[in-house]
Amino acid sequence: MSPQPMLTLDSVSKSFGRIQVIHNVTVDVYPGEVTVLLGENGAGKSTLIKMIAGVHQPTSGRILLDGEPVSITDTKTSESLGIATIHQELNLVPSMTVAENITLGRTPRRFGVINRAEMRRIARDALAQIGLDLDVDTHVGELGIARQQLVEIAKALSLDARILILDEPTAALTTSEIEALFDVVRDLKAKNVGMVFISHHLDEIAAIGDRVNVLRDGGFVAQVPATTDEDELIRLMVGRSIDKQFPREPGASTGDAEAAQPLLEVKGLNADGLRGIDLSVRPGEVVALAGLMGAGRTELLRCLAGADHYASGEVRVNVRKLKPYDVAAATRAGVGHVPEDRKTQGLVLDASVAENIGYATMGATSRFGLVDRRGQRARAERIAERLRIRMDSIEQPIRSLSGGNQQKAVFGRWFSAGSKVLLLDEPTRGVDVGAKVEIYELINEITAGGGCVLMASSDLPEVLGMSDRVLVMSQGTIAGELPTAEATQDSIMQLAVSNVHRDEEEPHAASAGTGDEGATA
Amino acid sequence: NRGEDAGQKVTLAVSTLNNPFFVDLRDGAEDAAEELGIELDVVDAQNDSATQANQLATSASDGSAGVIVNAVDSAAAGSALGPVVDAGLPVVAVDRAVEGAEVASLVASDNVAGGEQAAKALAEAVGGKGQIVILEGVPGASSTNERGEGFTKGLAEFPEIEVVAQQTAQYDRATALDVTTNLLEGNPDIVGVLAMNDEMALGAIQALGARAGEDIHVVGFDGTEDGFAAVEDGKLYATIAQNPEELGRQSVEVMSKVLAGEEVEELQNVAVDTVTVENVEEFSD
Amino acid sequence: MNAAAKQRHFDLKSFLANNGALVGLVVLCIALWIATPHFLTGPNLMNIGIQVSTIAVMAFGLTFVIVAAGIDLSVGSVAALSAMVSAYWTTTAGLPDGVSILVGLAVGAVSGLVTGMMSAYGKLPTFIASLAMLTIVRGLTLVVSDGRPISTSESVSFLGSNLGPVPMPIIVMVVTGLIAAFVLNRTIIGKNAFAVGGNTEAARLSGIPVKRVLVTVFAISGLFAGLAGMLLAGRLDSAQPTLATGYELDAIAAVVIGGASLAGGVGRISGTLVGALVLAVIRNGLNLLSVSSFWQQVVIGVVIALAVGFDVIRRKNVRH
Amino acid sequence: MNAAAKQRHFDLKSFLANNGALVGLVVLCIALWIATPHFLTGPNLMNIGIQVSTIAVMAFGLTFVIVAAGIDLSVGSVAALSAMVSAYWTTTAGLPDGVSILVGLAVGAVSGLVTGMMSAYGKLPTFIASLAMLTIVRGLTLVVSDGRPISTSESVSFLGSNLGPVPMPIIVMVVTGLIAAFVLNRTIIGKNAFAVGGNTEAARLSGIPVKRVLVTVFAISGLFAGLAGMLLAGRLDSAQPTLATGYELDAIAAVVIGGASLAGGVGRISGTLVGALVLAVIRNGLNLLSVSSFWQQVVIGVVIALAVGFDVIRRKNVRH
Ligand SMILES: Nc1ncnc2c1ncn2[C@@H]1O[C@H](COP(=O)(O)OP(=O)(O)OP(=O)(O)O)[C@@H](O)[C@H]1O
Ligand SMILES: Nc1ncnc2c1ncn2[C@@H]1O[C@H](COP(=O)(O)OP(=O)(O)OP(=O)(O)O)[C@@H](O)[C@H]1O
Ligand SMILES: O[C@@H]1[C@H](O)[C@H](O)CO[C@H]1O
Ligand SMILES: [Mg+2]
Ligand SMILES: [Mg+2]
Repeated sequence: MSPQPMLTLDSVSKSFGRIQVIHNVTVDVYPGEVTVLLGENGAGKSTLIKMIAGVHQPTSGRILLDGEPVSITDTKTSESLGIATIHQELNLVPSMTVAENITLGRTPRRFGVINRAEMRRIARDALAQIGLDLDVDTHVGELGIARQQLVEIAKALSLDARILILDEPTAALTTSEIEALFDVVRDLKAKNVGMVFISHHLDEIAAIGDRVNVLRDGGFVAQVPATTDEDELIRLMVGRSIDKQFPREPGASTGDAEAAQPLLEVKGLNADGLRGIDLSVRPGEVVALAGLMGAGRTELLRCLAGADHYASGEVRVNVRKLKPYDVAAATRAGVGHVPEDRKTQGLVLDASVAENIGYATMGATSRFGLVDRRGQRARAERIAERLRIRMDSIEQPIRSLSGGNQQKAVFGRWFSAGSKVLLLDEPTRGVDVGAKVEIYELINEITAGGGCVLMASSDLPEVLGMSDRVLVMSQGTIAGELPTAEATQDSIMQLAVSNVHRDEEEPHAASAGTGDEGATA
Repeated sequence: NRGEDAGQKVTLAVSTLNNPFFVDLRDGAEDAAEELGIELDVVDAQNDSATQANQLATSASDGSAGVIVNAVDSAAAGSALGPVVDAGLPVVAVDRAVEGAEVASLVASDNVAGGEQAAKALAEAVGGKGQIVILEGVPGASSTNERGEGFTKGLAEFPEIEVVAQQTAQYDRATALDVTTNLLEGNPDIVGVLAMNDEMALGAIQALGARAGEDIHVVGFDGTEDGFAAVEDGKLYATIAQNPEELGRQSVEVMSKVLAGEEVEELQNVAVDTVTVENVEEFSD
Repeated sequence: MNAAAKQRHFDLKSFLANNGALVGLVVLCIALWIATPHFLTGPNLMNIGIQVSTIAVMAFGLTFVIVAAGIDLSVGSVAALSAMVSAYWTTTAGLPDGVSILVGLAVGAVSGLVTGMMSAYGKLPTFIASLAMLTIVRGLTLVVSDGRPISTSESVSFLGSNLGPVPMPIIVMVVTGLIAAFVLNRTIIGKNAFAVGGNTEAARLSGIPVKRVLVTVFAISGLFAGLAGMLLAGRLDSAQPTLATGYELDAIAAVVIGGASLAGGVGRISGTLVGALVLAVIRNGLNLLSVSSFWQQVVIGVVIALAVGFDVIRRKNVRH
Repeated sequence: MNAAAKQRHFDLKSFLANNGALVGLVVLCIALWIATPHFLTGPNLMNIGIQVSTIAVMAFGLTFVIVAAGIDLSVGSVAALSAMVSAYWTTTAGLPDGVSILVGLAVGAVSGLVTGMMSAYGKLPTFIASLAMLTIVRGLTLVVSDGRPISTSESVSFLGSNLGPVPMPIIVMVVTGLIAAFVLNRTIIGKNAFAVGGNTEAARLSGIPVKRVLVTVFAISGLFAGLAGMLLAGRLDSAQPTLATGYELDAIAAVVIGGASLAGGVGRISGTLVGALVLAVIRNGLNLLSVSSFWQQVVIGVVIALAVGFDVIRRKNVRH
């Protein structure tokens, strides 16, 4: 049924030093098809596609392009072979504009002089392809991670490549952006572009995938059609089945939640992009923050965590007022914060896994200024095992862990710190189905112990499966609240876009984010 | 737009004040200025010709009536004085000559002659033979070149003296300590150290420890207070005493005469003396 | 159209945002204008223009290196070697003056090239590569000159003189400043420097030849340093073996005061000029005020901190 | 148990990985041993030990700042001010010698504290804050000393002398090196410095008090610089106004040669010691070989580049 593969990874293996991470794997990419790579965190998906992108060279095996062996020694070669790659981790220059980033490495120019008009045109066209209406002169560093991800996607699309590789492009996106992206993918299929797609969202595989290559521990497990049912995919990937993807157990005190004293209380908070936020979370509760891209969820969590200034309002934890803009004070009060971008805000990439897990407990457990090395290590080992962080050694630099495993470490940091108020910003971004369940169980443990969780998530099944209440944000305000039991994806989306429509009638309310929501809604 | 009261303000451009020699020079100049009712504006080039050029250009337009210059570098000072000369201000050079610009007078001691005296003093100390090392000043500085010239002249008369090493210690005491220590390793049999200033001589003495003044003799240059003290202790065989205070004092006196329209000598020589334990009392205070 | 208007608006804003030390500079100038009648005079402003030229030209080139997240400590020494070789070429070796400036520029560019290659291909941190070049090049200057000053050629002396009423150093500074700004903002060389400095990994993954970019920015830095050295020697009519010793710190300071970050990815030629002016105005002002030279150093330090501090305060106000 | 064994194994490896310049140092020593019989002698090695002490102690403190992604240009000046104030305290002001060393240490720590506060609370880039302190502190040294050397107190002179057969500077260097290594690797101060230097934002979001960490590392740097200054003055029996001028570049070079990155997050005290030794051995060797002072600078530069280059080559071999 399929034509000749346009690209083949033929029995490739890859080692880093003594450690072999890919064992003799073969993958074919066909024109007009989406080849899905599926596997747990650390299975080797990103390593595999980096060999196509020219970042890594296979230790053994061949890469065939149109049946001919090629050697892809660097990224430039990969690009010149018609391959475009969207990497799992963002690779943008924050100090440069959207237009400059989209044309990076192939800036239009005449005699070395940059043609800025052409550069903007290319960028605008690329953004239009995915329906993102963004000022191309904005500095990328000012954008939230979702928009950065979209810029990254636009950059790859604008290459007009024959082969497009997408490594977890949807992890940071909300439903509407994902839909827009999939429209483009379908379009490209029709244009005979061959694609490789990686995602931990199994529903997405069914939506756009054609064939699925399952990997486990760096080895090839099976190739199955994308129509294979989710339970079977999970079984192939994890080697066992998972009974409950969302094991939410209501917290200890949710029984009389209404009566209990709120653990986290926010009153009249106003900040950059946030207006009049009031909310409270009681012990034992998991409250989800839902909303469109740019709705202000990240900003709200950052204010509560002490990471950003707010103009007015107050935040109370356990009745006591938190000092604004002081993370250390918030930490002492028992607040833990998993930021939205692990790479720039969560991790010290050159430090070890143990150290990264231990940052939040290092000060509190030290005695006479001496770091409790043994204790820190034991705590890190315990949490790493619990979350099944796949690594060679706990002393290994966290940079060399797979993306999903890095994310687990950031979460683990606050769990081992025993935080009572967890502020989670997309906590399971890039985490595989199995490990997600572990994270959810830890959330259950925290609420069972009288703690509470405020969780921003763009993953609506996660919102519906793991929270007790849903706060829907829109345009920097809380547009409404729904008990999870009564909420549906539709009812949440309705609230999420509620303010957007009102704003369109009020020209003065053209806040920074308006245009985008208008376009993507 | 000079001050109504011509002769009021004079700029003294010093090469560096990080060195006691020039601090003394400045002190002498300030004393004389006070006596003569001159307002003395001292600027410090921190041993950089270009900084000095900037300062000289500034002095041409800041209301000064005359400029006394202690050049960082004789050659560079000539053109650097351009704006001052163009503004019609009189210039007196002190301690170091200025090449390529008309100056009313040069108040200086002679580095070449001093270097020659130093070499002779060391030769006398070591009995006219043996291995010696030379500690040079900042490479390329005019005083380094001139004293080196003087050393060569002076040593020419003593064919049995062998210069086994010639290294820079940057006019700096700490550097001289390390350099001398290291040189001693390779040249354990030296009998003398000829240093281009007292600071380096004192660093060498520190390195020599008990050998200083016993089997190894050191000669310095400048006649600083620390230098004289070392002479008194018998650690420093001799220092070539310039009289920096006198240099400073006379430069201001000459400038005041120039401003008053009086005739002055083109070259005002300030004595350079070889100071040893014999005559040190006359110099130190 | 709307976007274009917005764009122009943004450029003004970003000019201010990137030239923050301007506020510090203006405050400084006002203070000096009040403090001394000698500050705001034609000749004194001309002096400042001449005095700032060496550091400014040096710092223009250095801006490229710093934007690319490198550092170049060798600029002072390279300035000296370029001036010295160019003087040697004509005065000592008697070769034609006509090309003596080109010789100096070539020496500068090649020195920078070598630093860049040590860092790009030898994988040395730029701090170490350029520190090594600092002493190597200074040593070579002493070797070429035998430790003595050499008179500059007529063309180089012309660089330090006046063209009609206007000092050549100021002309050279303005022209090279415009060229540097153009290259940094409008050409692929500049863009690549920003990309490499902003995120080396992203630049590499986008196919930007990171090594070549490094070598290029160092060559540019060397070229400008060479020119700066000849400007300075031209003013002195003499190339000195100790020329521009220690200028690297001033030049780096000018770039950083001008708003660049040593972490790379940010920097502006106009900012660098402001940074260099801040330093020159401070020195000039303290001379005019006859501050004692010991205290002068204390005051210079305090004023540098304040001038940059103004920028920080201003930026904080803008952010919120 | 297995994990523990693995751990010990890893420590050795990481020692080598972090002390790469060790290879360069060993090569250098072998070359000198072949080139001159005077190099590998007991007394000469002792000399090297004494000569390296100032830069090493200074660089130990500086390692903290560099690990935290800062830079401290003021260390040379702070060394001078500490030595000078301590000498002034006893010699000029006639106050009790007993505490003169403490006075010097306090001056150093306070100077560092001020730099740290300018940078943490004044938001100045550390390059600018410490550059400002460089000139402020040097100016104060000149003010205190009036440009003249002051004899050191007996306690300070003792720091520069011998304790039995062993030179005090070496003892001080070893002891402070051990303390520094302990503080950097085992205490919360050190670990915080690594976190802040590795990723300031991540450290802040983990509740690490970034500002306090910055102030602390600069205070440590100032403290060590003050001690280094007294060591040097003690050897000279005199505190000089020009003491340790320009030492900042040597000290930074020692830290970077020792494997630290100016980008922060990496650094080792043992590496810094090796870096300082590389510089001291080069200078010592060139003196022993009586290389002419002009060429000496060229050779120093080349050898620095090679010594660090060796590390790079070695690391490349390990990686693949
Ligand atoms: N540079 C490296 N050095 C050492 N090990 C590495 C390196 N890069 C990746 N690895 C290891 O290779 C394995 C595969 O990693 P990879 O990033 O390919 O996983 P992945 O399947 O993409 O996982 P995720 O779903 O979490 O993104 C992991 O165990 C990881 O720790
Ligand atoms: N159009 C825009 N241009 C630039 N910055 C914007 C724009 N819209 C929002 N932002 C900023 O980007 C961030 C996006 O908002 P925030 O991240 O809080 O929203 P979110 O609901 O968490 O959405 P996301 O899914 O993007 O994380 C905020 O810091 C906001 O100030
Ligand atoms: O005469 C002075 C002193 O000797 C000083 O030590 C160096 O510079 C010279 O000009
Ligand atoms: Mg991956
Ligand atoms: Mg968000």
